[in-house]
Amino acid sequence: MADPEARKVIELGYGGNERLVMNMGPQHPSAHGVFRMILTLEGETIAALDSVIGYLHRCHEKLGETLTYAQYPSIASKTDYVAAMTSELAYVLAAEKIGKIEVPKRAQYLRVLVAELQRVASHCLWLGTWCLDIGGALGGGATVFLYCFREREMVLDLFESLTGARLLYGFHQVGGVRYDLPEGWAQRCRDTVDRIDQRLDEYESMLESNTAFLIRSQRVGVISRELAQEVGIAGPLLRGSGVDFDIRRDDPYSSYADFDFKIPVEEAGDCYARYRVRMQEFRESIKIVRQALDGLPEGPISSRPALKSVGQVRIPKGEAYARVEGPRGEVGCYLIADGSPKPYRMKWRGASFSNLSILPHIVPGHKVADVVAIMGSVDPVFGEVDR
Amino acid sequence: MKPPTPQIPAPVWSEFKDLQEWEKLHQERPEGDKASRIVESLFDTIENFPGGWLAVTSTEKLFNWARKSSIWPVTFGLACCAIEMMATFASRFDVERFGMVTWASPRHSDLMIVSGTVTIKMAPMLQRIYDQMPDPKWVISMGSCANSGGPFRYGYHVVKGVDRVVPVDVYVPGCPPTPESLMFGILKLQEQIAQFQKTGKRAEPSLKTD
Amino acid sequence: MSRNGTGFWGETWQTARAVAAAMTITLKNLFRKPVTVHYPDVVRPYPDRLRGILALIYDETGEEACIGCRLCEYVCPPQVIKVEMLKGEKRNYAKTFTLELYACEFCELCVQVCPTDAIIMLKTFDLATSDRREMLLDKDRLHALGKQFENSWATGTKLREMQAPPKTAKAEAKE
Amino acid sequence: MSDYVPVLIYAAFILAFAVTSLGVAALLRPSRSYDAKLLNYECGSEPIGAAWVQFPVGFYLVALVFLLFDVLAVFLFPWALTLRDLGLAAFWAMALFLFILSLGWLYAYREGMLDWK
Amino acid sequence: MRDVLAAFILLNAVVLIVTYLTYVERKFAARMQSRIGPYRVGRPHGWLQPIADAIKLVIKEDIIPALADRPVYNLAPIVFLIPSLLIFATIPFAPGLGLADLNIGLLFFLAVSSLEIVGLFMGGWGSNNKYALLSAMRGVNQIISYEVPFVLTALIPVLLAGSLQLSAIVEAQRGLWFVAYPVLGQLAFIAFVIATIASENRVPFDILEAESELVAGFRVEYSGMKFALIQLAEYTHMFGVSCLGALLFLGGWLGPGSAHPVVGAAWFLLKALFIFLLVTWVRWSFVRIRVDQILGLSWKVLLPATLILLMATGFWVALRSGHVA
Amino acid sequence: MTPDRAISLVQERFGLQAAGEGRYLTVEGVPVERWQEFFRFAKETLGCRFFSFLTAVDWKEQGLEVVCRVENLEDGVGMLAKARLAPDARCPSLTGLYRGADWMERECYDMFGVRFEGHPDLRRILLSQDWEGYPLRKDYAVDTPHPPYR
Amino acid sequence: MGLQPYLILAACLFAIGLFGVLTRRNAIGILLGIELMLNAVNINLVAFARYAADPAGLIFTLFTISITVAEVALGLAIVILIFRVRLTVEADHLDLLKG
Amino acid sequence: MTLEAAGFWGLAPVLLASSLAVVLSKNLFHSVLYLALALVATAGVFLLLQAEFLAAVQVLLYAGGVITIVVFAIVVTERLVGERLAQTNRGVINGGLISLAVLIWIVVFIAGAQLPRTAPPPPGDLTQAIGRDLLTRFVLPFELLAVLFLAGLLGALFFARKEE
Ligand code: SF4
Ligand code: SF4
Ligand code: SF4
Repeated sequence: MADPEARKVIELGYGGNERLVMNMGPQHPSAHGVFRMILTLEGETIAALDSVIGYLHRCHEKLGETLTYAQYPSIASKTDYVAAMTSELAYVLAAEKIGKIEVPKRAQYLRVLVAELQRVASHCLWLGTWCLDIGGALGGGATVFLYCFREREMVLDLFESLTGARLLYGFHQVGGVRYDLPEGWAQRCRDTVDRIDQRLDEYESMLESNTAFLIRSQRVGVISRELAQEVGIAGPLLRGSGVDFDIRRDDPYSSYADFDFKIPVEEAGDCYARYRVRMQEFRESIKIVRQALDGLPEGPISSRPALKSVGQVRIPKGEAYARVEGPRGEVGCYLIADGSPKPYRMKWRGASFSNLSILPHIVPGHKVADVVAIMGSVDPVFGEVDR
Repeated sequence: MKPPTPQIPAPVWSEFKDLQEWEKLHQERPEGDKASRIVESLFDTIENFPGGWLAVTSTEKLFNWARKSSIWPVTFGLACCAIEMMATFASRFDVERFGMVTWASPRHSDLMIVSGTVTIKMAPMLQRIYDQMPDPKWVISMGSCANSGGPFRYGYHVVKGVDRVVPVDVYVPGCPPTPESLMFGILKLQEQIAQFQKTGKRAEPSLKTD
Repeated sequence: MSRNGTGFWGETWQTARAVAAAMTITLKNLFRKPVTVHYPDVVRPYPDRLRGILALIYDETGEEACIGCRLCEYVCPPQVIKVEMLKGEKRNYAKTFTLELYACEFCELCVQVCPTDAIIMLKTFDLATSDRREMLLDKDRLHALGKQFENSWATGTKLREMQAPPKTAKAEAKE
Repeated sequence: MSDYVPVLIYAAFILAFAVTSLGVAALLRPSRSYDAKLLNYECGSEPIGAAWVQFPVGFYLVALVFLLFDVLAVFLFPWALTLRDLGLAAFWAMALFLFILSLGWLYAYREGMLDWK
Repeated sequence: MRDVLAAFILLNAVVLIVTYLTYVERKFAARMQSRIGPYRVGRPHGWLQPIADAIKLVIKEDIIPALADRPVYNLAPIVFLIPSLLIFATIPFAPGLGLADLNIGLLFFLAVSSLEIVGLFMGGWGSNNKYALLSAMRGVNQIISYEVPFVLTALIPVLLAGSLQLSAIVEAQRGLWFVAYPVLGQLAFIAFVIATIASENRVPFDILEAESELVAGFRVEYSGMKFALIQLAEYTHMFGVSCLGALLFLGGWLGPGSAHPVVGAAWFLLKALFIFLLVTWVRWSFVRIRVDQILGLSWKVLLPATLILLMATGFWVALRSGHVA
Repeated sequence: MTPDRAISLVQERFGLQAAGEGRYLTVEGVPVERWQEFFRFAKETLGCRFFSFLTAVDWKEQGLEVVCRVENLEDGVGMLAKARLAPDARCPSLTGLYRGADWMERECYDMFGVRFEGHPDLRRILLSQDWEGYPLRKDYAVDTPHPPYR
Repeated sequence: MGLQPYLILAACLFAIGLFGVLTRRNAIGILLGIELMLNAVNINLVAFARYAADPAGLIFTLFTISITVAEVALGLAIVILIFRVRLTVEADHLDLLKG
Repeated sequence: MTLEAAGFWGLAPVLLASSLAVVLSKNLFHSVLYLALALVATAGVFLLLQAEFLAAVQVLLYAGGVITIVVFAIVVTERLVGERLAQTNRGVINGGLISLAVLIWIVVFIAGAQLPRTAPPPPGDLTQAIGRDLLTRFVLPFELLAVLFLAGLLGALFFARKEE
């Protein structure tokens, strides 16, 4: 066998008469990026799964050691590219934590604002792609997908007029943020979230009580509380398994303590529970966005002088682990600074990496079609898995 | 009102190792995809008849029109750019207006949009998928990563440009390129396909001089 | 088949309702105006701050604004800018200025650091090409692009002003 | 039987259509094959193992139940045609037939064969 | 000679209609999704799109995988195409406007369309591809599971009309379309639409080509013209079943002014299009359900339901026959 | 479980100084031999059942250091523990305790070459199986070429 | 057209089926042969019914067709059963009596 | 030549060739496909014999049903790779001789028999007739058939059932 990854599968359980070894990915419509599952099937039932990742390993951690604190945030957004705002935030938070840099209140509120908008955009993408997975590209799934993208575009428009980019923003910097709100942005933002709020009802009425949808998602891919913690999955998955934990509330950063929001928790641990959690998060995020817009203080957006040269940001020796609650869960950045303009070591704790590693534990025993649903409900972003 | 700036020799692309390699690769890339032999010789004969060229060119035109009007891309996302690619396929930008339908299987597709970073682990896979597409086929390299490795081009695990793996027809700049710019690239590709010669030679790129 | 204890008929009823709901939504959307932008015919209005391709501009006097200070070269994360300085009498110039657009990540850092607002971004991306060499922008090309397309809002000065902390904080940070 | 002559001609036309279109395509299309192109598609990876493997028996069981009802359907056709003339007697005859056959369905249902593992 | 001409015209008409049906579906789906759909190829509204697609597929390379079972692989599209086109032989478009109005028209339709399984399986098997094989297995399973309810619902109009001849069935609806029969008609029609969706392999029953799992189903390896033929066959079959629905339940060509064949045919096509769009509408509003659930739905719900429906209709018909035994 | 109690427990059981920053503790210099024992203690006594991440740091001459973070979600106590490795870069595996350690350790092996003893399936995870070298070590240049693609 | 050609055709079919039954190694192959033979029988039945102008023959054929289907199903089920026990469907190896 | 004769001479070779291919084909799956062809051709023969209902039944039941179960039986029993799929025939010569003998015997018998040369005109709508007879004259065999068929299928289901 030429393929070293394949050899392992053979060991895992190939060889039975009724078994078929099937690849899913890396180019697969439902692989959500470049992920390869090697499934061992018994008919339609999965007997074993080996996942192969790393197809998008872009050397983030090594590059992070060669780029300065000023340069890296724009690349940090490329780890979790669906929620670029949060991964940037994790990086700058870590640097600020070591350097004990204060961030002005306005910047903190802006960070919250964009992070929550980003969560809305990211969940839109998740809902769309998930429905695409379970619904088929030539069916209702595609319809929901396109609707979700339509709504996501509105958020992206907001980001575009704020930062000038649609997907990867480079919005945060050590000590604050780089862009202030343009004229009339707040009002547009309000309109947009109102609109999305309405559209959410539409999705829900399309999906929520839909038998076809329910039988595809309920009791599929159940993650127990124990397993969830041991594997270290985070975010909506963790909360879908009944663990009431959210960094925004339990370890608040960037003035999250000022906001009033609920943490949705579902007990069932199946795909449907995760769906419910995310749908409620949508609403909570919109609530936070509104609060942030209402309470946005005036003032500077950065506590440090504007960036003028590459080595301007220096962080004293030290180390810190900073984490934020991204749309996919705990995005953490473990930074070791040695006093130079570049970090000595940087480690990304990608939420998707941990979330994805749940797959081998829950997939076997399901049908092929369920893998797709489970995979979609995990919502991995491969930039973050492979880094 | 160009001011009297000092006359400075324009930099030549050949100073960049990356581009030198690109040129080499570009010259080495395989001959185009041809129509079947019989048709070709048939066309050659027809062309010899008086007025035959008319028939040949109009058939060629028709074929090229069909090719360019129904470019079916294979759904193949690699990284961040793939998200923008999806946005391009979605309602707001709707490339189906150009007649594009995405297909999951490379066997049904004409176009591969390489959207994102090609890593060393991914490159053989990518190549295989490209190989498995039926001729004639095209490749759009979308975004800086696919063009040259982009922000990660100094990384150990990143291929410096997808053109080292498969021949590329159109490069779209951006990180990620906005949907408009991808569509601009697609239009560019359509222009190119319209000139797809019967010999199968792709339209030679020409260095533009401003 | 029954899941929620509603029994067969309850389930059937629920299914029928769901069918109706889903189909109503799609029907509703059938009569909504499509959101599609007819791209090549109609261009979506770009926001002011769009971070498009880069260009060099001339200053008010009509001279090229770049002084070849190489700050942008240093700050660029993927190191796509190469500048050679040409010392002049009154001011300096960039002798050569190349930008490998095919590797740029459009982070706007170079714009931000430029002391003379020489390098800016444009409100367009339409530079797709079939020749990778074309995406190596030299100085002339960059200047030409700056004249060709609409500039976006950001310049170094504006960006720095926007981010500038209040005086006291600045003083503290200087310490 | 002469009714079927046009059908036959039509079938011949369909066949001709399929064959000619394939033939024309064979003439016009390029063909440049190499090993990698002829490899089976499996999402870009090299295929592991063969596709022609043994499947679980559930497939066969469903097909059996299908046969049961296929036979039923076959007898339903003449029944449906003549029910008007024959009246209730025929109805009860078929009802009994149906009842007997549905015992097979019941068995399959009970044994969980319709769950299709 | 007349037959030859008729057959030729029928074939071309069907192929043309079906080609444009793909276009209609694309447009319709696009509008449902806030999009526009084909637009720029042939203005206005991209009406040349199907032609361009067809030409492109003709001049596209055709790959035969090295491991494929070559004869089976090559023949599959043809075997798949023939039944789906052949079903039109017996469909009357208007009174007297049809190729052959067979005595056993409906049975012919059902028998011929059951042959599709063979082509399907040949395609899946011949490709020697895992997705294709799995999809073919699923597909055959699904088709046979839904064939029974399909036949049973199709029998209800037969019971009511007392004939297998499609034109006779239509004529029997002169007073009242079968879909308008109280309760029975509507239920039967709903069951018919469900079975139609399933037999057409549309979402929510499209496990056969479930892209998100099996990439493109049994045709994953097909390219170029063979792929075009398979697509054509699928759409043709879809259209055929829609036509059947129009004949069985919606009164075929009946409608104001239907005495004239052209008007009748127009009515008929309109009704067929209605069913087609109905199915398409359902398709674009739903998510797919899983294989075992699909089969369960068929065997445990749809089959008993249609059986009961059929027997109820039968009882009614028998009661009315007057020969109370 | 309060942070203070956790600090004293660590002190008591392992004689290690746990530096606390709020509710989050850092324990430096866990002896490699007691690595597993330490985490069993963390899981069972401190209730840190949530596995956050595991990685390593290359301190050049001083060798590798393994860093692992676990957390008690109920009480909000986090624990970051570090252990210096001998030059042979061997470390006991935590997979028996935390199933999430599986992929993390594989990644760590992939990037640093730390050999986790007792790991059921120690393969490279991100890079391909035939990769040479351990990229995140400091002596590995970021642009080390890898034929044939560059 | 008389009855004779049909009967001869059926006879040929029967003989071919018999040949298959006798020579196939594979149990499923043997069943295919039997199928052919039964098919020949059906042709005969239909032909006789046609020339006797009696629908009874047709009904009889209908019955045989149905029974054949059941027979094939049963045969294949037995093959599957044997396969499960012996992991082979080669007729040569199927000496059930030898245990 | 009448339509019937033309049809017969067109179909007979197809039927014979495909049946021969069924027994001779090296690949079991191909055999099944040939069988499908043979069955469809048989349906054609039925058509020639004015039994259009039976022809349709033949296609529906055999080509739709039997082929499916045979294919499924193959798929669930064989590791369909390599040699396992390849079919060899044993005792070809003996088998051929025996079948040939049987064939000759039957043909001789047929040749000697007194057979009608022309068919009577078909009596109206045969499908209707079948229905009528089936539900009146043959009601008992009809129900018995159900029992028999059910028994057969239950047996099949029982045998093929997945063992626990
Ligand atoms: S070019 Fe930019 S957006 Fe595209 S893949 Fe690379 S980093 Fe991501
Ligand atoms: S935008 Fe960023 S990547 Fe591009 S040239 Fe400027 S600094 Fe470099
Ligand atoms: S563009 Fe600006 S920063 Fe760059 S060299 Fe010129 S003056 Fe300096």
